[in-house]
Amino acid sequence: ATPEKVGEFQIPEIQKGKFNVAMVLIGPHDDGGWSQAHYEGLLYVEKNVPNVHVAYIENVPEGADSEQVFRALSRKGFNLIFGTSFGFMDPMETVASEFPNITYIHISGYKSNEKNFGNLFGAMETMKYLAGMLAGARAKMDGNPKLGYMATFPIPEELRLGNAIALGMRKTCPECTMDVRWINTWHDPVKEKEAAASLFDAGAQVVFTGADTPAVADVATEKGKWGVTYDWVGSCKAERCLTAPYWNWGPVYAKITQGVIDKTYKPGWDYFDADSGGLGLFGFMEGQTYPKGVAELPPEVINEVKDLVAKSLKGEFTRFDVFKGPIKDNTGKVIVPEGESLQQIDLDQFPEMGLGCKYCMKWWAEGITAELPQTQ
Amino acid sequence: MDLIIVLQAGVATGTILLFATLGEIFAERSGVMNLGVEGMMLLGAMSAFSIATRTGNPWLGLLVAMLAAGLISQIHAFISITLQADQVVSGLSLGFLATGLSLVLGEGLSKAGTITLIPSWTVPVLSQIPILGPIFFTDHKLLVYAGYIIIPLAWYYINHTRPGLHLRAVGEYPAAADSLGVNVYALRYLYVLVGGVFAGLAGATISLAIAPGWFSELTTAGQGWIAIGLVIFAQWDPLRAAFGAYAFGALRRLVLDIQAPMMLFGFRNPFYYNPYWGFFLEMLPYAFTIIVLVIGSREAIRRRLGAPTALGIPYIRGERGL
Amino acid sequence: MEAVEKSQEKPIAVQMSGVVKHFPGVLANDHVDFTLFKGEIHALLGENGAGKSTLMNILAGLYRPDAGTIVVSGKTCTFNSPRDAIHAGIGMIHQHFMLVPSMTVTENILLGLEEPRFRLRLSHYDEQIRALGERFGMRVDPKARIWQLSVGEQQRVEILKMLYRGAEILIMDEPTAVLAPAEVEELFHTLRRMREEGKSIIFISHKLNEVTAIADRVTVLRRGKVTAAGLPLAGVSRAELARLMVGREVVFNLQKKPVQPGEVVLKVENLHALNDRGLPALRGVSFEVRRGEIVGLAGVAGNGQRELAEVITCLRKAEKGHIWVGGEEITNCNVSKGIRKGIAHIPEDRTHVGTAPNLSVTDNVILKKYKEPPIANGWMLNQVAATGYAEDLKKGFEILVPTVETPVRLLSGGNLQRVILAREISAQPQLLIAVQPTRGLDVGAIEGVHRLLLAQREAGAAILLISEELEELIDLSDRILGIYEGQIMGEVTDGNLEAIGLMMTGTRLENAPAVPEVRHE
Amino acid sequence: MNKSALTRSKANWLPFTVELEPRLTPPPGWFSWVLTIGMVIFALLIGALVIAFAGGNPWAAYSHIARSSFGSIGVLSDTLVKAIPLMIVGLACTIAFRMRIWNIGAEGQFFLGAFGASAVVLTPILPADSPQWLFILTMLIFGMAAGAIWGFIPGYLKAKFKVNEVISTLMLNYIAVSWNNYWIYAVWTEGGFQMSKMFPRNAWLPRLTDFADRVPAFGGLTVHFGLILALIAAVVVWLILYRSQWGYEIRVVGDNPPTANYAGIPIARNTVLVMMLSGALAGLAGMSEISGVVHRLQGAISPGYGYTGIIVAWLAKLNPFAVIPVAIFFGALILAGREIQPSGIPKMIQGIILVCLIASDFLMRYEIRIRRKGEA
Ligand SMILES: Nc1ncnc2c1ncn2[C@@H]1O[C@H](COP(=O)(O)OP(=O)(O)OP(=O)(O)O)[C@@H](O)[C@H]1O
Ligand SMILES: Nc1ncnc2c1ncn2[C@@H]1O[C@H](COP(=O)(O)OP(=O)(O)OP(=O)(O)O)[C@@H](O)[C@H]1O
Ligand SMILES: [Mg+2]
Ligand SMILES: [Mg+2]
Repeated sequence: ATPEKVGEFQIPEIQKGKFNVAMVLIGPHDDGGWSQAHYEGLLYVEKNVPNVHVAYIENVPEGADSEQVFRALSRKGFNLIFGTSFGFMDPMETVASEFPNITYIHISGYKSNEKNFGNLFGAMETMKYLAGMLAGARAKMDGNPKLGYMATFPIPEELRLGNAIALGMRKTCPECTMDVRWINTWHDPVKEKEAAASLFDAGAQVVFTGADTPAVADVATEKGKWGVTYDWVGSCKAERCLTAPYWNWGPVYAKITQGVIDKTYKPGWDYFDADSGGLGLFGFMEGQTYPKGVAELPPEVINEVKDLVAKSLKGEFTRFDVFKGPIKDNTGKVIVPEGESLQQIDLDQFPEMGLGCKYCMKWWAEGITAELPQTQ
Repeated sequence: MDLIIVLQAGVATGTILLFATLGEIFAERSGVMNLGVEGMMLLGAMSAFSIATRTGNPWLGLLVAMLAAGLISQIHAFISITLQADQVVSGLSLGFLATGLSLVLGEGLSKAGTITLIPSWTVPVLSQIPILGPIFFTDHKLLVYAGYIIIPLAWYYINHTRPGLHLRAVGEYPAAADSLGVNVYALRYLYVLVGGVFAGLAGATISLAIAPGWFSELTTAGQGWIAIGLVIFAQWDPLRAAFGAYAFGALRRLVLDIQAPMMLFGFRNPFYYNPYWGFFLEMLPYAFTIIVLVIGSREAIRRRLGAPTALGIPYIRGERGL
Repeated sequence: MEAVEKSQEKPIAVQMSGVVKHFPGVLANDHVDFTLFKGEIHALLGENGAGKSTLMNILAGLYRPDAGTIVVSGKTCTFNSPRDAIHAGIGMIHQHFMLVPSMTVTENILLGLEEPRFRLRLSHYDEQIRALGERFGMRVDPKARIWQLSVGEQQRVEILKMLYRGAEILIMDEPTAVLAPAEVEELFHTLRRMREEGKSIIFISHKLNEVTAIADRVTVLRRGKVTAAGLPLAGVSRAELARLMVGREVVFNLQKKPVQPGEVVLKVENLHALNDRGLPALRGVSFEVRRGEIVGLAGVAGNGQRELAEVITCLRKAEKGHIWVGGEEITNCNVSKGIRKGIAHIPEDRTHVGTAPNLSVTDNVILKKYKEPPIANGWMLNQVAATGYAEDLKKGFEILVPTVETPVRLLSGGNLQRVILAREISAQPQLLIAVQPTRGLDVGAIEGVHRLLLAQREAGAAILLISEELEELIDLSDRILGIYEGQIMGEVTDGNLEAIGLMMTGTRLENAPAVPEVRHE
Repeated sequence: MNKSALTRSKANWLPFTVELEPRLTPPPGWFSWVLTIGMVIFALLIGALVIAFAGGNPWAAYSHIARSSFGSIGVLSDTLVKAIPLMIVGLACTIAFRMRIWNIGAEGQFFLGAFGASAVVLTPILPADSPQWLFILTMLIFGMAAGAIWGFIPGYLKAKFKVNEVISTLMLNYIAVSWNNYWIYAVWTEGGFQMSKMFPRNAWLPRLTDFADRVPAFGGLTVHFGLILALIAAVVVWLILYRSQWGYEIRVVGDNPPTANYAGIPIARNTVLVMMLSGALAGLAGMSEISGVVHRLQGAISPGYGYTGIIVAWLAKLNPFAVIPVAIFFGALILAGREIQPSGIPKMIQGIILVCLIASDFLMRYEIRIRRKGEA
């Protein structure tokens, strides 16, 4: 592998006469995961939407710094600004109120103002569920029915994705269990490696990451186990990378950008499913071949996953199918009774957030050997 | 949670700290404190990874890392030894410079993908020793073993060789060394260089062995600063430095592993029920370093073990005494 | 070598000619010629700042001369570093010992050598060093660490260091300044022994009696110039030497008005204190100083003078005993209370203690006044008043400095001393402790300082003058006490040199206050 | 430096020798500033070389930095927002450095200040509907007190046990971060995220933009009342250092401790007090940042203000008023630098400026003499 040419820096500026799109990234644009996936989505927009100019700012910490960055981009006159981390939400909301003519799209939050500040996220839980099925099968086949989940922060999103993995795992390997480590960061490759090692050393056969980089697969390769990377289609390069549920932001972004240009886009709260083309499971999408770890699995598992992928792309298998009753938590309590399914608000709320979820995302699914995170 | 695994991982990650700390011990023993360790490590990590991706040869990367960090350390040497500027400020600014330089030159490197790493090895016979075998001799990177060899060598060098004698003298009482023809300036330059080379090695250890890759500032994540604290913790002694480095490394891992078991020594594990208690664990090494400082400050101990007397003081020939 | 010894024409060991050395603002050596014969003890005499140390630092390779040549044993040498000088057989024992306190004797001696090549087998060398010491009659424990040794022992280590290197030429910079008389005797013994072995020794001192006691020949420097080159000491009078050193007759005749001593200002009773190394430095000192008198304290450096001054000014803790100033007990008070009680202190080491080098003259003169109005103004500092005060002192004490905002590190030694004197004296103290007030000053400056001290005496201050310069003590003091190993040896009121000498060497005069055996605490 | 040591390297073939001599008279007052500015320019030139080497256009980069930090009222306001914490931390370092206490711990004291101020809102110490002035005053007191405590520890250890403050303050920085993290993650977390809930408006320092309804031109100008606090702090520090007896003591102790001792100035007490004041100021910076900019407690509140403040203080030559422009300069570098991708450039330029300035200090103490050979 040869690295990209050293240097070559850019400064975000608008180009007169074009539709200017800017993106604010929490990590480096080439982190091999979350930020890179967004960055490539941005490049997709530039290529596929006519007369668009794009720019980005990387390594922007959440909080006050980001507010200033959003404001600076707004002052420069960008027409559409994406912010790709949860913590950018409040700053974006603030800046959006100051620049009513600019559209702001926040990724992975829940706020919107219905005017120029919209929110966007996708049902990654579907892909995590499918990856969980593969991982369960793999662990079972390797004779070590243990998974590990390297989670970032104890927020509904991470619980939701963890639970989706566990549900998938139980589907193919009912005796499997899953261990959890909190690393309290989205992006810290060294810490990610240590946490992955900690999970492997504690006995896990397949480890999922909730964080931004493919560190987990590197560690898996060293340890001769399996890692499931995340976020970016290119993240599953390591020899022992089992698969990667990933984002494919390009089409979604292009659609929104076109919508903003045509003034047809109504900023609100968008949550896309796989049928939007925004989600992927590495090895199962068009033009991809199964990674080694998947190819060795029993054909019936592969076929089952393949089927579900196809269904999900058609919109027949969605997040509500993943979280369909009966679901038990790891204390044996029934969370969702037979015949019911979690609602959207249950998927991304804790009870203490006070937004009126019924079942809420504060439980660990059966098979997860960890305490519930303590919040408040 | 398996304590042996924690310790084994501690030895691996501790090797990073070990190299950085040893380097700083050499520099400080000669009387020059270099607060730029973090930056030099980063430069080392970056150049090692960069060379390894370009050439496919991690050993070459290691070499270049040591050279690069050594080279940049000489800026600090020049400013603090020849220009007699304050070592604290000079070291800090070297840190800024080296960090910035690594970020600029390392741009685009993180995409480089997987590279050939420094290989691991299990020592044939020694790994069979109960407890010690798995901790110290099983499946470690070659650099970890290099650490084992360097520790006693460094100790022996400082305490039982002629160059070591000169090193100590230059840091304790440069005027005395100078009056006997020991070239104080040259030796200080040399040991600042040694410090830089070791810091580069530490950085390369991260990017080529322990946590391979280039992740900007997160690559070192403050370990250079910890190394500076460790020097004091170690009271400028390589053996204690080794102990400290491995212990710090183990603690880093412990904070993660201790989340796992439900019971700990027969008690409900508070770190399992509330992983955030780990933050207090994280404080421990730093608090402990301060405690060591307090204990070490007792005059009696200071006389024999403590900081090199001339640490931080520029030597100007012809000025009286110290 | 024996043959050479016996012949009348002694071979030349070192020949320095036309040596010039500039320091910024000073010409420390001005075309100095210096010849050292083999097998002689050659004294280098001169006032403070005459350039003795500089010349020897050049010979030892520490400084490079601006001009001049050095010929050692017939070979012209250029020394780039002390290493070269050591190779040429020249070893220097510095006034401030060049020993690493935390290392052992052996380690210190081996420092800087090419040998051993790498591995250091200390036990092997310990033996060699012990043997070498015995050969020259110097006992030291090679395994001891320097900080554990007494000053005398440390000096032996310094000498051994040079002997171990096979130094044929030994430079000793004021070796006796820190020694007790008994140790001086021991040192002289060693030096003679070395002379017998054919070594050449340069002995720096400004103490005439020592020079006459040990040296064969003498070279005198004054303000960087040679005033007497290689004068054989036999037949030279001390008065003559003194004239060569100072440049004129030393018949100082100060106009000392008779002043009636008034009430007791300082009373010290059975004072005990430790030195920095925790050893007893004062052992039952008792004396009094009255209004309007100068009491001199004579003694060889290191006999407790410094500690005494520090205890009285509250800088050092008294272990035992009492101090009264103006009738009030101030034993172990804090410094600022002492200052408020009107104790002024001219410290021994004016650059290290007594001034803040990077602060301005103004800031330095208000050091003890900044809390008093008008310079103090509530919690504030009245800068205008402070500057005015500094200007006044600058005029009154003739401090030569461009502005009072100049940092004092840029002042010459004499002017710096004037700053300190101005500060201390202008406080109109009831008690003035003056420690070596003229050290390092030139003759004119010395006279100025003396006048100021006498003026204080007339103004009614009680003055304790601690000095190693006997002439100064005799000229200024109304009474002279002798101190030896932390005890007062007696009192001389008539300037009797012989009696003072006796006290300084440890003989107790009849009028000495008895050391109370039973402590009444 | 002794001449012989420096001139040893002089080349023999040159027709002249270059010698360095210690200055016997202080250089004129303007010299230091001319030197500083000259060195900054020199450093920028070196930076330009590196930028060019890394594939960028130095001129574009610099003009961009200038434009995006001073180019309009809006960015000027942003620059000031960045400069405020630097000013206050710079002042904190100034006062400590004046006494030759190397307080490297401003970063930790900053965090503790933020913690103390947040505690007022989050514990809560004041009810959420308390008046703004009361909130701000209480947060000010708590923030400064918390910073002062964090300064007291190393101060006391230094005074009592002669513990090297460089190391102790450095270690306390890490402890402070962990301490804050504990509260953010475990106690004050909002929905599992590493940030507390947003402070009520009453606990915000007033910003220009808050008055936008009355003066529309203020819209989006986030420069806040902390600027006034910083200016007051500068005046106070100046008064202390140059006009008070205590400041005089600080300067004497800083210059020569034995002399201070000789003059009866209590060194130990002053060490503790100065560290506490320094800590309180750094705490004030934390409070001002929390209450003026971030409006919540979270992990990413400082991009190394504590360390940059050291540099600011040093470059301002420990002159409290000079701290203000230097902080603005660095604020501009941080602000505009943020927009340059890759993000390492501004850091590197800072480093080069620093190294040049510190090296140039030498010329304040020594003068260069060029002599023709043969001249005495
Ligand atoms: N580096 C220096 N810069 C300026 N002046 C110096 C320096 N070194 C020594 N001096 C001055 O040179 C003079 C002689 O110095 P030296 O150290 O030899 O004697 P001393 O210790 O002050 O006096 P004594 O030998 O009587 O105890 C003193 O006035 C001292 O202040
Ligand atoms: N390193 C130095 N830098 C500047 N000036 C110096 C230095 N060393 C000595 N001097 C000056 O040179 C002159 C000669 O000093 P030197 O130390 O040689 O005198 P000395 O005869 O040894 O005096 P003393 O009896 O005090 O030891 C003095 O005026 C002194 O201030
Ligand atoms: Mg002298
Ligand atoms: Mg001398």
